Amino acid sequence: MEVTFNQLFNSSNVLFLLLGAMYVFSMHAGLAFLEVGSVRKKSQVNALVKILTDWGFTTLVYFIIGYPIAYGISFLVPASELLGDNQGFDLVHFFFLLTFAACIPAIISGGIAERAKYWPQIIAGAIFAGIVYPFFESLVWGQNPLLGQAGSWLTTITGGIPFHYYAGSVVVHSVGGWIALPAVIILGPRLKRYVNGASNAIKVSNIPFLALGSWLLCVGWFGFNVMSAQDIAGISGLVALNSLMAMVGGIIAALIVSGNDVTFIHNGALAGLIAVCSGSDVMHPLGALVVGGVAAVIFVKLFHIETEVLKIDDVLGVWPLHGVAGTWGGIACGIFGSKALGGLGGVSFLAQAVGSVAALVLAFVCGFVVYKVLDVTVGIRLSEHDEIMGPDLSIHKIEAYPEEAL
Amino acid sequence: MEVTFNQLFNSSNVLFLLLGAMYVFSMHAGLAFLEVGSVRKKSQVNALVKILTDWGFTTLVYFIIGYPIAYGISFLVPASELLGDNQGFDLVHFFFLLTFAACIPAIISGGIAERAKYWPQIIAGAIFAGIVYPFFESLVWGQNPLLGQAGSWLTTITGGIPFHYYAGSVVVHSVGGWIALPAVIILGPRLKRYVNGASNAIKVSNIPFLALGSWLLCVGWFGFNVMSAQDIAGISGLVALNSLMAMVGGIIAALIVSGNDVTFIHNGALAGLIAVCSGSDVMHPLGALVVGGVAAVIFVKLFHIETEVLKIDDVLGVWPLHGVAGTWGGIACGIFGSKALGGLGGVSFLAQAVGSVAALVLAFVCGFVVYKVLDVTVGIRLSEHDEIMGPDLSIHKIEAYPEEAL
Amino acid sequence: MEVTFNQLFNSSNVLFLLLGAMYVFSMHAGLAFLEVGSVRKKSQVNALVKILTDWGFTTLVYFIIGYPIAYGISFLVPASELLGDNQGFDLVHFFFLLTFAACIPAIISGGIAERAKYWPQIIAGAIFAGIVYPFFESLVWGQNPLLGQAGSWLTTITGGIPFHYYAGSVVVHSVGGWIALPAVIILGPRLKRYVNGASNAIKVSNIPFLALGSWLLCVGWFGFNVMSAQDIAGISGLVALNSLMAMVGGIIAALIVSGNDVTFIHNGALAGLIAVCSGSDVMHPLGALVVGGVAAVIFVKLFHIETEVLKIDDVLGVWPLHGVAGTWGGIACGIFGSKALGGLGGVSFLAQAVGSVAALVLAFVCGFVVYKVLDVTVGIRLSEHDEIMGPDLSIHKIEAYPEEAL
Amino acid sequence: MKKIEAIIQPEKLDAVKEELFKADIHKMTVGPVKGCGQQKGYTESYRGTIFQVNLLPKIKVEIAVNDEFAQATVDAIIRGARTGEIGDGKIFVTDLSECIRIRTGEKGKKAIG
Amino acid sequence: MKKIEAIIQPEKLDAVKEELFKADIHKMTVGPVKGCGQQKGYTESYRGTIFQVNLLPKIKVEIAVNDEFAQATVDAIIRGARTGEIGDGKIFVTDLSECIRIRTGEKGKKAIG
Amino acid sequence: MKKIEAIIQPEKLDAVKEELFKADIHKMTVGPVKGCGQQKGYTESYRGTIFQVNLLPKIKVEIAVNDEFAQATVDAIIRGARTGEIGDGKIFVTDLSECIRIRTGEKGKKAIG
Ligand SMILES: Nc1ncnc2c1ncn2[C@@H]1O[C@H](COP(=O)(O)OP(=O)(O)O)[C@@H](O)[C@H]1O
Ligand SMILES: Nc1ncnc2c1ncn2[C@@H]1O[C@H](COP(=O)(O)OP(=O)(O)O)[C@@H](O)[C@H]1O
Ligand SMILES: Nc1ncnc2c1ncn2[C@@H]1O[C@H](COP(=O)(O)OP(=O)(O)O)[C@@H](O)[C@H]1O
Repeated sequence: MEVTFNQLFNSSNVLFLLLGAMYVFSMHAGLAFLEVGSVRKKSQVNALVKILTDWGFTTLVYFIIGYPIAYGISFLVPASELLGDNQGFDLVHFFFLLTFAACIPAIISGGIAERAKYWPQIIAGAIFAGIVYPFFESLVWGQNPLLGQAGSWLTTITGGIPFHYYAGSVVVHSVGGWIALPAVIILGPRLKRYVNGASNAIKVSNIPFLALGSWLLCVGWFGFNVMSAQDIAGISGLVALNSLMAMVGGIIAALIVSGNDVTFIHNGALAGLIAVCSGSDVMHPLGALVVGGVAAVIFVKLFHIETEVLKIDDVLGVWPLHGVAGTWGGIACGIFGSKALGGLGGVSFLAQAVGSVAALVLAFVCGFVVYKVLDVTVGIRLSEHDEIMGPDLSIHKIEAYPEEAL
Repeated sequence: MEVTFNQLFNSSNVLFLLLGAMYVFSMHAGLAFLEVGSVRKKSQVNALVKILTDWGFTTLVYFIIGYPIAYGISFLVPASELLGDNQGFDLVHFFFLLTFAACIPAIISGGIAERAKYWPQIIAGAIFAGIVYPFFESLVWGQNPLLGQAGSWLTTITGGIPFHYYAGSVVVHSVGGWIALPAVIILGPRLKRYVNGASNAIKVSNIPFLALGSWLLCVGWFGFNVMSAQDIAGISGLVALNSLMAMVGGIIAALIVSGNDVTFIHNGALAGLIAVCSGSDVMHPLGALVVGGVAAVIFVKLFHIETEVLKIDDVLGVWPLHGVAGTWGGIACGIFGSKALGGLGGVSFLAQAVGSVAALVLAFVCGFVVYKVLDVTVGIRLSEHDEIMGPDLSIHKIEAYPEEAL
Repeated sequence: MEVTFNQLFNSSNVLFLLLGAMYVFSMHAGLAFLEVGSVRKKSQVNALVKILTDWGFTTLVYFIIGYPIAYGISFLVPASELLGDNQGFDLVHFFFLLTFAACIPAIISGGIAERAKYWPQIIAGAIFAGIVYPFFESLVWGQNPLLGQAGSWLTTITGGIPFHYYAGSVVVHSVGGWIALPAVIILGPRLKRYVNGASNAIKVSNIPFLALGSWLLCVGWFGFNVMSAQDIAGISGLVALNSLMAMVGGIIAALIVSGNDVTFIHNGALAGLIAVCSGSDVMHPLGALVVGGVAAVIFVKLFHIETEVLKIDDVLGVWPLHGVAGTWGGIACGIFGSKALGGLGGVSFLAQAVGSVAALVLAFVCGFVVYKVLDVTVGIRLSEHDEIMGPDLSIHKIEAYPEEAL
Repeated sequence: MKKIEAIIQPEKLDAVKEELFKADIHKMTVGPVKGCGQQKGYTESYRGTIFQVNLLPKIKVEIAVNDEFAQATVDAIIRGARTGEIGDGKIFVTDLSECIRIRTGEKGKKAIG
Repeated sequence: MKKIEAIIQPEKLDAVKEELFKADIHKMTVGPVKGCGQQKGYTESYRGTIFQVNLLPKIKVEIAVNDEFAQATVDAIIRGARTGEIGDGKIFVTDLSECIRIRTGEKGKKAIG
Repeated sequence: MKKIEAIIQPEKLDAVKEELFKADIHKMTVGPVKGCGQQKGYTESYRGTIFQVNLLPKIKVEIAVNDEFAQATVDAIIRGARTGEIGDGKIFVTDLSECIRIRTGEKGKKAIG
């Protein structure tokens, strides 16, 4: 068979995005194990089921509603049309973007763990992944040129420079984290988490599983960021190196600030990776190191303030981790992307600030509305009895280690 | 160094199949952990050893006997000839096909867990991976044009359309699952699994490990299916999307039918992926969704009938999962691949039915003969004492958590 | 956008090395879990923290000091220069080589587990990854042509044939393993490991985690070896097949020699993979099978001699595994790479022996000096009280399963 | 009042529970222990070193009863746990001087059931 | 001397410990057990099969005290463990005939505290 | 008959077993517990919050013996478990009113060994 250059290019492109999609898909396993390790034994099964089934429902809604909203493309045509003349590149493109959308419910999951009802959360996740997220996506990457597109509305006030994003600091992580915040607040803390105004920290169950989750995320993240080029010809080694440096900045900063705390160190790596996404293609590696380090410090400090001072029982700390570190990443891109700091330039601080704040406001408001409505209608919280039994037994009728039950 | 187009094409091709082989290899880790989680603590070590050493022996027999049977190619020539002029593409091709062959003993392993002797099973696995499977492979993909090849015998009765396969629903999964059925029957149930005719279900040990196994399989499956193109120029985004949709169909169907049972949900994803393999390149994504969903329902219902009504102690449910869902996948390709249902067409229901049934008959008969002979000669079952001690202690002289032994 | 051949080639190259780097990065998770499973419960957290933070510090020192030493390239220039005109290929090249350098402290970690202080080990790791390893690297692969480069000094005594290496049997594994030996000796055995001259083996905690670590390493190793081509146009299917065969040789030899011992089988696979690295591009697959099998036998026997006869408490057996099997691999390349044994030829036994011995001498001496100096200055061993409490509690103030603490 | 402590084979717990329920004894406390007795242990081997393991997994069942139920309890346990093979276990009986129900503060005979 | 054995709800361990410390009782031995009593169990379902689980997780606290401290100990446990709901647990008291401190070889009253 | 219960340091179990075997005592039941006494606990910290942990891992060894063996058993345990440091543990002795071998139904002195 004679293979043409075009064929090879298209094939390489399909492979490229497929690998990206597979890596980000494997990150969902990472999110699952991060949650398994960070909750009590009686909530481990629930963590696993939530992540996998949220993935399932997100696929359906994003396929049918979300993707058309974001990009105006529908898949309800015969398979031959779907394939197109580029070996089905559009289909792996969908798969890749889906893996981002599916992060939204998976991020929220970690905040509301151990006490949320199952089905209301599935509904909420479907609304976010099917409508809210694709809508914001459309404003940044998609068919409604408001923020991120060349020539979008934002460029009219920033001297022509749109909101710069590479991978998803803002679009994925900060949106997920800022939706989770109202969810956690409306849900309220786990029973006995705060007793008479005093904090009574609840211990995590399994550090090795938590670390496994973190490793799956760290490895997959290079797919998340590098494959965000969305076209193999746009691949950039700088994106890979910056991701690495930000992760390392996060690891070392968390180590120092937390006094060698294993959970903070493994989450610090993630904070760095979350923050670097947006500007990973324009910053200098040393800039990325700083951005990642700052993100980890933000996470360590803010998690303490959130859970100990503000008494918000955000189990995995998803608001400081994904929400605030994501926002920081969006803004940092406007700082460290500049030529003055060794970056490639072409970014506007104003554009980054506007885009990042727009995302958090949209996310917080939508999150608040959706959870408030669900709370007053169907209720989003397990009964006290079910929470004491644990979601594993009360929802799934099984324990994580069934053989141990007598 | 000047690089030519041909060099880049060959290189990309080697990389493509290598990645496929690596993903399917990692699925064996998935099969190992799926079994670790699904057996009792006293059989976890055995699960791990079986999968890894079966892999070793399969590599040897497939290298020396199997591959020559299937494709008429021998590797007993100097390394320089092996390399060829395409950078050793044939060698990664062998690696990729090996990862399929090695699934056969790994699938059976899950059915006969906790009570089978070690060496007889190694011998059985070597026979299947070295002779039975390659022989069937030769009829479908290889040098004996009976079913799957253009112009094979089957095309004479189906109006020219051969048995359509893409990846291994039928060739790998249904063959593995249908070999396992007689093995499980001849071996008999675990001690006290059925007491006076009443079922006495034995609890699994570790849901997180079971889920880890399922995740490894789900991620790797995209390599299993997409790299089944066996040539980068043949890559198809449709295969990826259909795999995704079938997996999601399996997750959601299992969730609903099983009443939110974590083991069924994680296995439901696998049922969907097993069923979609054959027709993943010709079906419409919504067709794949249905195929996957049906596969999961088959698995959930048939597992119950098998283990509770027929009282066949198939520990991981490998017959309904790999066997029957695989057969369903082979047949479903003949239905949902048709243009009428949005597919690409070019498939024949008759060809699919004949091919799928041929596989199950061959597998069942060979499985029965091999295990019966082994049973009456060397014996395939642990002594009662060894089974009570558990295979970990009686075969491997160690427990899964040695520090806990006093 | 019109894409040129050059663009596609550069892009494919960046992708190729990035994948390699990601696989080797994931092997560090493998090293972490191998250690988690092989130590007692009270040292699991420490294992996880050591591997992840060693990675962080290694990245920094290799970026700033090591890479310039090895290759004379500095990254302290603006991002635009870093990118170059090949889409940042040099940056992923750095990432890939870093993943090798970072193996050094990660290998040592397994030998000194359960009783070493945290910070002195971080310092030692930084010295090795920042100076010692890059210096040796420069002699083999880098800017100081002593051993491995065409035309290097060694070729003057071997008839023009330099020290052949492909991936890192010698440069990475044997250097790591031979540095670890003096570290383990200076540190001394764990408390009560040898009582009145009698060996009192300490049991491992968790076989499934140990096996998970081994699987992560086995899968990633195909990236370690194949991507060592460092250029997609140099990819070789033979490297993949030889890696496979050596791994299988290691599995089967360990199975037989150890009497079906699960820890030896999972480490035997690694011994095979370590030994094959150097000559994986020149040996015949059957040669690789033998090389891997011999490596596993070396490991099984030597581990026994080391820990039972010589009473060196090398917890994970890193000296026989990485050190000696690595040296064996370097030498074996000079034997099995020859045309007489079906290999591709072009290797010199003398060159291999000299290069392999040079590596072990350098490593042992540097390891001895660094650990001796640290020992007499800051001290490298935990206090007896801290060791009894376990490093998890005494260093990290947390247990691996915090919920279980009452 | 008596406290009855039985050490049984783990796989016999279900049968013992069943016999106890049949004998109308519904309250008990159960925990995993390891034991050694006439039943000999096994050897483990790890990385070539052989370990003698002589503590085997057992289940301890504790039941507090009024004196008149003691015999019935012992009998039920024996019915459930006996296989006739070494390792079946032992039953130990001690005097209980007081029993208090935490919920109500009730004491003695009334509290036990 | 008395040996006091209390079976309590797991989530009450902290409160019980606190009450005991307040009552100046600082020595105890604690372990996880499973129990059944008036509190009913739950059903698990695994792959479609339903299991009746009637043993629920409990904590056993054991405290050896001199006779004059027995009542105070029982009272402290009750204060910490009582919710008034089924499942609160039981306290069992037995006579202790001897107590020895391993470290010093001291016996009886002097050894217990 | 006596029931001897010893709470010892986990790392002393092997030495205690050895001393017991030397003293011809071969039957025992062993389990993991947590204890607090004079030995002070430790602090854990998780995500910046500090926890006081005051229950340390211990091993409980239970041995039922005929009266004439009680002293020898206690002595053997002390020989195996004593280090002279705080945390060595305690031995508690109670009277045993009955002992039954499940396998044979034998009772009392004959059943215990
Ligand atoms: N004297 C004893 N003291 C403490 N535990 C005992 C004693 N005798 C037996 N046991 C417990 O009972 C279990 C079964 O004892 P074993 O002698 O093996 O059974 P059998 O009496 O049926 O031969 C032992 O493993 C141990 O846990
Ligand atoms: N007679 C008994 N013998 C042994 N354990 C008992 C007995 N009665 C209660 N228990 C233990 O106490 C726990 C609580 O008992 P339960 O009857 O549920 O509480 P309450 O007395 O508050 O209703 C049980 O799960 C069991 O472990
Ligand atoms: N009065 C007691 N009641 C119950 N358990 C006790 C008592 N005294 C000691 N223990 C147990 O013995 C263990 C060791 O006690 P500790 O006072 O630390 O040792 P030592 O007596 O050697 O100083 C404790 O952790 C606890 O488990």
